[in-house]
Amino acid sequence: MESRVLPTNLLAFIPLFPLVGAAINGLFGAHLQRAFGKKAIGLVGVALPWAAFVFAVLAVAQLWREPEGTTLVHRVYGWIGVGFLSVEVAFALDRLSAMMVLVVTFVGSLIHVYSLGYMAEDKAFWRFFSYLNLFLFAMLVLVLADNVLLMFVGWEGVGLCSYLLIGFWYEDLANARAGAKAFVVNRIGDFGFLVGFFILFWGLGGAFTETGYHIGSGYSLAFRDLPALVATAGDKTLWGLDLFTWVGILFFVGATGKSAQIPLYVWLPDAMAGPTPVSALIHAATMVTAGVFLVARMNFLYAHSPLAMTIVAMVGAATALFAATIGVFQYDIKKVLAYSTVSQLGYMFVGVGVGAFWAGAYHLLTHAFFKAALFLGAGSVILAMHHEQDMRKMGGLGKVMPVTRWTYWLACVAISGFPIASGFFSKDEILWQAFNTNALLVPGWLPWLLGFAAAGLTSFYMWRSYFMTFTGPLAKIEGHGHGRGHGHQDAAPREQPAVITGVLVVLAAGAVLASLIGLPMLWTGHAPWLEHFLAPTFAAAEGLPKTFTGHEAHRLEWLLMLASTAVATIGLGLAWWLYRGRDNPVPAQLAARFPGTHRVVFNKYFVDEAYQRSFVWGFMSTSRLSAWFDQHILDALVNLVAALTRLFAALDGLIDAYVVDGMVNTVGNGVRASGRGLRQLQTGRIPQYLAVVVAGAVMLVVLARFIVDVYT
Amino acid sequence: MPTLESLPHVLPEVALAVTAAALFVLEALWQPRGRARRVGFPLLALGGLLAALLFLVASPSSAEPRFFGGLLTQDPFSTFVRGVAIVATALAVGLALGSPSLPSNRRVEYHGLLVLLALGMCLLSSAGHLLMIYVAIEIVSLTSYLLAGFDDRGGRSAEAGLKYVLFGGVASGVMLFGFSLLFGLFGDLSLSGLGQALAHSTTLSTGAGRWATLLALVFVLAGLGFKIAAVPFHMWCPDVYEGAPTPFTALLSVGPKAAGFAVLLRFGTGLWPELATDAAAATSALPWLLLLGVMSTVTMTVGNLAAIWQDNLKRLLAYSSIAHAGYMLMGVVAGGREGPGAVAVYLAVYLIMNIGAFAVVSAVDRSAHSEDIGVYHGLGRRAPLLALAMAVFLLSLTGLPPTAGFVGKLYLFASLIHHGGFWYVLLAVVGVLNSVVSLYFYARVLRAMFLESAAGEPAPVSLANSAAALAVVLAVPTLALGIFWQPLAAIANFSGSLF
Amino acid sequence: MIETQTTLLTWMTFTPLIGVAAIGLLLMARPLLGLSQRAVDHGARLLALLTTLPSLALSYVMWRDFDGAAGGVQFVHHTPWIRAFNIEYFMGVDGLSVTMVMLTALISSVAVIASMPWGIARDDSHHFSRRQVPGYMALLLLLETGMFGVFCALDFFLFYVLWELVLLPMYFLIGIWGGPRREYAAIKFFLYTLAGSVLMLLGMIALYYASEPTTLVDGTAAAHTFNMLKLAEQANRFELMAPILGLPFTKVVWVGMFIAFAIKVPMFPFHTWLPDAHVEAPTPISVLLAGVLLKMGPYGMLRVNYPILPEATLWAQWGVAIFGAINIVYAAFVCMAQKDLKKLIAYSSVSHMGFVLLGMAAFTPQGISGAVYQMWNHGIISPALFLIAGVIYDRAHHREIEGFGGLSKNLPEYTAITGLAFMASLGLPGLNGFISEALVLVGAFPVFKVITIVSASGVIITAAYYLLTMQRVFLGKLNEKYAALRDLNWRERLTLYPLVALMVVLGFYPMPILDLMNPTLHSLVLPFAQRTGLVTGP
Amino acid sequence: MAQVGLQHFLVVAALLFALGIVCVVTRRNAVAVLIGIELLLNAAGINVVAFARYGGNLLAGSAFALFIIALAAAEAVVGLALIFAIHRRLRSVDLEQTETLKG
Repeated sequence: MESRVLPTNLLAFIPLFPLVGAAINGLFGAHLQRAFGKKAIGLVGVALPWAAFVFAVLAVAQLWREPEGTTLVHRVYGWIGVGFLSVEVAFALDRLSAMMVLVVTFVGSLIHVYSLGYMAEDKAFWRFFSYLNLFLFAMLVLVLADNVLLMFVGWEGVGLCSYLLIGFWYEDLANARAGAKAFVVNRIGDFGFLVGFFILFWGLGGAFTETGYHIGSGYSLAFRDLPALVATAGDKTLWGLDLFTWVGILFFVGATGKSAQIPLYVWLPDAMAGPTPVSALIHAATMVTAGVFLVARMNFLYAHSPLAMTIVAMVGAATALFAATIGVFQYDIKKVLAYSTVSQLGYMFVGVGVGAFWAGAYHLLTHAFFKAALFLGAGSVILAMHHEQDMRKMGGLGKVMPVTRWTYWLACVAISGFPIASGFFSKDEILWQAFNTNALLVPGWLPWLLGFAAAGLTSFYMWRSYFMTFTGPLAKIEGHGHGRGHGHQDAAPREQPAVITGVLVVLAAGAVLASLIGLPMLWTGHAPWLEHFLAPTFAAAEGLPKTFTGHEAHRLEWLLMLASTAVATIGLGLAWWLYRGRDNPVPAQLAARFPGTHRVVFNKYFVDEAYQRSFVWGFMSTSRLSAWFDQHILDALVNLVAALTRLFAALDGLIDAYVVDGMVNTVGNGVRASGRGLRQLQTGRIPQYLAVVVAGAVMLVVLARFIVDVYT
Repeated sequence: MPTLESLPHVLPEVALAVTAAALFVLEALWQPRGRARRVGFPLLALGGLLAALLFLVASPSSAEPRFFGGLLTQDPFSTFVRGVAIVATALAVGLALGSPSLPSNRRVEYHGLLVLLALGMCLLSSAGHLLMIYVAIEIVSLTSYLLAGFDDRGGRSAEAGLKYVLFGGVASGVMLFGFSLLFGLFGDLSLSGLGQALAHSTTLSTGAGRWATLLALVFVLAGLGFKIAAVPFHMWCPDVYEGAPTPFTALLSVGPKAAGFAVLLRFGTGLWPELATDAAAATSALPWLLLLGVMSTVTMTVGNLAAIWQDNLKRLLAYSSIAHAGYMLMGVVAGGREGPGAVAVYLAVYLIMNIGAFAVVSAVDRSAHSEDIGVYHGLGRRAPLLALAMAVFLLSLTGLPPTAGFVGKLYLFASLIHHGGFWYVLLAVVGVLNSVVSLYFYARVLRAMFLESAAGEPAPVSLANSAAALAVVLAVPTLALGIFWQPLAAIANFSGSLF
Repeated sequence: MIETQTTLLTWMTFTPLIGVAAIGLLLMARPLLGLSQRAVDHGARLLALLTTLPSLALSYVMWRDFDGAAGGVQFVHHTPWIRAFNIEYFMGVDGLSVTMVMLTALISSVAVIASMPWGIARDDSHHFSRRQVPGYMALLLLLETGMFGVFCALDFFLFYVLWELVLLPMYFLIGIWGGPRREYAAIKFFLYTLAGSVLMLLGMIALYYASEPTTLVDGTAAAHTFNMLKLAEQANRFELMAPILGLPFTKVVWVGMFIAFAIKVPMFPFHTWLPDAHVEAPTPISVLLAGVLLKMGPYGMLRVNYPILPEATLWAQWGVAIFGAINIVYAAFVCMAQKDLKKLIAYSSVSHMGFVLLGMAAFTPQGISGAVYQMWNHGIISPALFLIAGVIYDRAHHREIEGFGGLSKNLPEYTAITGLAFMASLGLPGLNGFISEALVLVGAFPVFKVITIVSASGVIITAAYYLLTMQRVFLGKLNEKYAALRDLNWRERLTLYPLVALMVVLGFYPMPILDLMNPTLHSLVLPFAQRTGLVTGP
Repeated sequence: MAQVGLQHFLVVAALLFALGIVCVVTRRNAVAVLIGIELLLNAAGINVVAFARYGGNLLAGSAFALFIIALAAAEAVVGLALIFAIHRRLRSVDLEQTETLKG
């Protein structure tokens, strides 16, 4: 498949629109809001993302018309040019980014609309839309970036926006802390990304040989040039591992930060401190999938490195199961969804990790819809409950909030993997591909088994949240709220306005309809449409070995599909039995029966606490130790030199009654005391002076004698 | 050159002698009162000094540098140092105008002694004979003793004089003993004769001879070290500086020191003539140079460290002048043409900045009647011009560019580094580190003047006196010579040679 | 060799000195004209502005006319000065110094504006901007001349004189107008830097006597030279010199010079003067100290150590890199534990200057350009940070990080600016700090793998301490004690906005600066790169 | 009895010198110290004369010795004058008391 590059002038506008929105609302928002009200803010904040969506559609349409393998490239200007490193601000649209850009702009714009309703009561309306637009800008830069460095701009940019939005209600210090935690944990991942980038740059830059360091010709950091360049540098090794493996693993470290995988997932549950649209957009639909996108982007690296693939797949699978187990025990509806997101991201990594890049991307897409729907549905519930998030205090809301209920129901169907909705197709494809892969260092059934178990748990905890929220007796609203200006006077929960429910409907529809582009070959007889669409981008995946082929493979795939449906049904059934109507005493009994297990899992395996006691403690101790060292050793050394100087002065017998201020911080008193004893030389008494003269002369004679002996 | 033909070459000395005699005679015969007394005698002294300076500048050049049968040796270096001595004396005369530290009824004596001192310094700087060295040192010393004890307002001055005379007496006694040993060992009293004898002598090959020579050299060094206030012969210095009348202290810190350096250099080049041309070749002078090197190191270190603790400005400057003697010793050690050249430049610079600093001390003393650092608090606000001048002097003494002091240090370090040997570079390193230490106490004064405010109601500092005027005037060349120092380079060029 | 001469740099450098003279005249004229204290103060402020802004304008002209692609030394003003030591007055800029000169002009202007008392409460007569204004302004201008001169001087002696000239005003500016422990901080700064510069003096003299005969600009013969360009041409000769103190000549001289410059950088373990100096210095002085004075250190290394003593530079390569990494990581850790906002920023300067050392040591084009660009960026960011610290200090009269809280509620503009500056400092992509740090790391990695990775971990620590600070000062419940604080005033805007704008613009479009310096810097490190086997061929 | 030779003079001079040193270092009385100084000067004088007599350069040595005697007298005069001045003030010539200037 030949690749070709088509220049265009369209792409830069896609990120530009939200940037303009962010700038307008950020710089003048406060004034605008005062002068024209929130409508003006909302208009700017919502219209520009939609404009970005329109341009995205136009650009994708243009790409559509071109033969496959085409990349649209928009070169804006030369960004950094130093030596043979030359980086442009340039945007590129290939089929992977086409999918991403549509998802991001569409879901993003929808959530902007939703936010009009959700944030309507907030005083800092302008700030919220400014941040949200800025996020969209950064995300689009990430998705559209033509090269690794520009992608990193988007990569960190979304991290920044995430920080800002998590801590949006900064007056509660816990929110601010959650934001900072997210940023710092992300930075740990970014450190991996950066080191990966160094190795990539070094690897591409040339090689040390006997004759020197040879710079590769045709040097470029653009994604479309990388596969060919990397192939030539493939034999390079560093500390025993080859280039692909290093870069692959290190970029995945970056991905674990951004996409909340073990061990860096800890920030995501805390990130739920942000407003719910933020959780939906950033911490479910778009930003957190950036890691998956990165791995998919760099598929040509992973396809060459079984070790890197294995790590990605196994970490993904482990995270999927691990987070699912935590999700089972959460009572905060957003926390349930947060762990669910972590878990679903794990699936995506399994997908890209086993070489089924398109499946990972597909799950990314379906997840964007159903998880956004779930979060926004939860947001709707939270609004109705006046910012109550504890599911134990909810119940029976299905009667009063039909739209929310049924969209949530649809999304639950999708996520738990029933064959009518999109989640089934994407997840099942991943599980099947995992089972069938032979490209890892571990047998394919291992990640499959973990993912399979997680699927059952997913079904259980999602339906648990559904039943706890929407069935049973109608909840009473306790009169507290968080005092954020949501001064509803009526006490009963009720359905939210159309600006919110409309978005829910669209997303739920998307969650179902997205299945159309991923119907498996088993059902339709030809490869899924999306697989075909993305194939040019994932050319590297084609040659990866499979365990089963042909008829045997088909039979197994059917079998696994049935198994998946069965396990989802079991999960649903359990949740139905335990939580429907909210009157079954068994959950409480179980918790009482196994207090230890319950405690450990309910407290998320104490991972946060363990991190706090190990890494954070070590970090802060190092910091304190360094500061102490600086102040008490290094600075004191300087003072010691000064003190020694003074000591010599004292030996000369000339110490003053008081210590000259300044340099003496540490040894002053000691020197002073010893100095008094020694200050007897310049006493003012002449005989003594004369004695010094004589003694000095004698010393000089001895010295001279010594010198003469040595030198003559 | 025999006696009569020599006379035209010592006209400056003659002028000084005549002036001194005139002052004493007039005092004895005429005893004027009032204005003539206050102004006339200083003017007469200044006139004599000026005449001497003119004679010096106009002195005929001579192919033969030795006069009076070798008693005096005149070379560019000695000419320069004589100039420094005369100018320093003139400045001291100026500084003394209206100074409260001098009893008004004995002003004439003061000026007469000053001119006599100048004469001694001139003779000392060109002495080429042990006898002449001794006589000149005694002239300088005796007048200095008297001048140090001149202030009869309190006990301090007399105490200073007594200490000075006893210490000086011992020093010159020891030196004289050294001279006698040299005379015995090498059978000559003139430096050139000693040099020749030393070059051919077998004395140094015997153990006893070596001991005796060393003893003699160290004894001589004691006397000369006393004059330049080098450790360990410096003990008198802080006490005498503090006790003596400030105008005289200013002169004492420069003039005798300059003459002492002249004779020290001449002594070295006299005994080891190759020191004057190629210091590296003077292997036989190695013990002498190493002694001086050690002395230099110890002197600047002790001077600087001790100065850290001083609260009396005069005492602080005394230790500072000890340290500066150490710096200048570096130039003596470097030898060759560059060493004396560097010493000459440093002397010129030191003359300006040190007398300038003492002028400020004197000016403040006239208002505040104290030299304690406490009275300098807030001087930057009370007398900005004076404080600014003091700042310039202090920074120059530290050796910071763009002041003349930096140029002086530059010459000294350059002379050592150009030489390049291990010990030379080590000495230079010690020298620069000492400059850093010296900053500490000079900055104390800066801090007092600018960073701290005066406690209570301090006496206003008057600028309308000769000391303040002199300080401000001297600050100008201190700064100007730091920015454009071609004139100093000319000095170095001129006075680099000793015969 | 160089035909055309221009006095542009001379005018730029010494225009502030005219201001000093004018302020002096004003003071002398005060009794004659019967001016009030207020009038004199205002006059001094006006004169400072009037002599600083022309320098800024001249630096703009210089930037406009500087031919970055051509490289080499431009805007030369070259004439004999003191023939005794073959000293010349030799001013000129190349790609290395042109950025530093621009930085000096910019930051000096910012500092002068920041020294105005606009917006300071009238009753706050102890504020540094109201105390002894003429003296303050005169010293500030003197400092400015020194800084310009250091970056323009191409004669070593001239360089040295101007280098030392910077010390004095700084001493007084910290010592007189500083905080409670100002005297301690001032003398510490003075002693530290003087100790360094005397080593430079010895090294300079040694180089002078080691140089071979050449000619002055007017054609007269000179046995030795202080001309830095000529010294660089004679670099090979220094290898042949007799040892100093029993050690190889070039290495001894190199180490002496390096320590002198490292103290200014400041490099671990010579950095302890910096926190004290910064904490005590008034805001504009901190701005100058961090923005310009620290740059003199690495500038000196690149101007002296690199071209004149290349063999020793190669020898010390790893040492420099290791110290760079220590600076980055160690200082970042120290930052975490700081309670005083200004001290934190001071230590963050130490950390960020570590990148300069690391980038320099790599000898790669990316490394060196990154290093100098980092100097420039740090020169933009850290002044902004110190101004920010000054804003809060002017209002609350303390800087304890723990003492605030929730300030963003009533100081939104200030919060936004602070956030942006913090982000730029922690290397957020899209802002200028990122570009230089990334260039340094990218350039250093092929040479020092482990060291670079260790250094890169600094980004995590940096993020942690800035966010922690952000959180403690600005987020959370508003501390009611500070409910009455007002947001930025116009003076603060005037100083902060240009810097913040530059952070953004130069993050997205760094080429105007990079283009200026690339050719010069790359030809500077190319010989090293060839020697280390990093590059073969062009 | 051996003839008196150079060594004898030198031994006497050295003894005188040593006595002078001991005197100036140990005595607290200013006049005594002054006397010690005279001993030092005279030790040198004896040396010079002896060397002149035995070394052959009689004229130079003798002249030097005369100068030494003259200047020793001058120094003693100045010293005594200053001692008088101190005595007027302190009523004592004890050097242990002359310690206003110190440190």
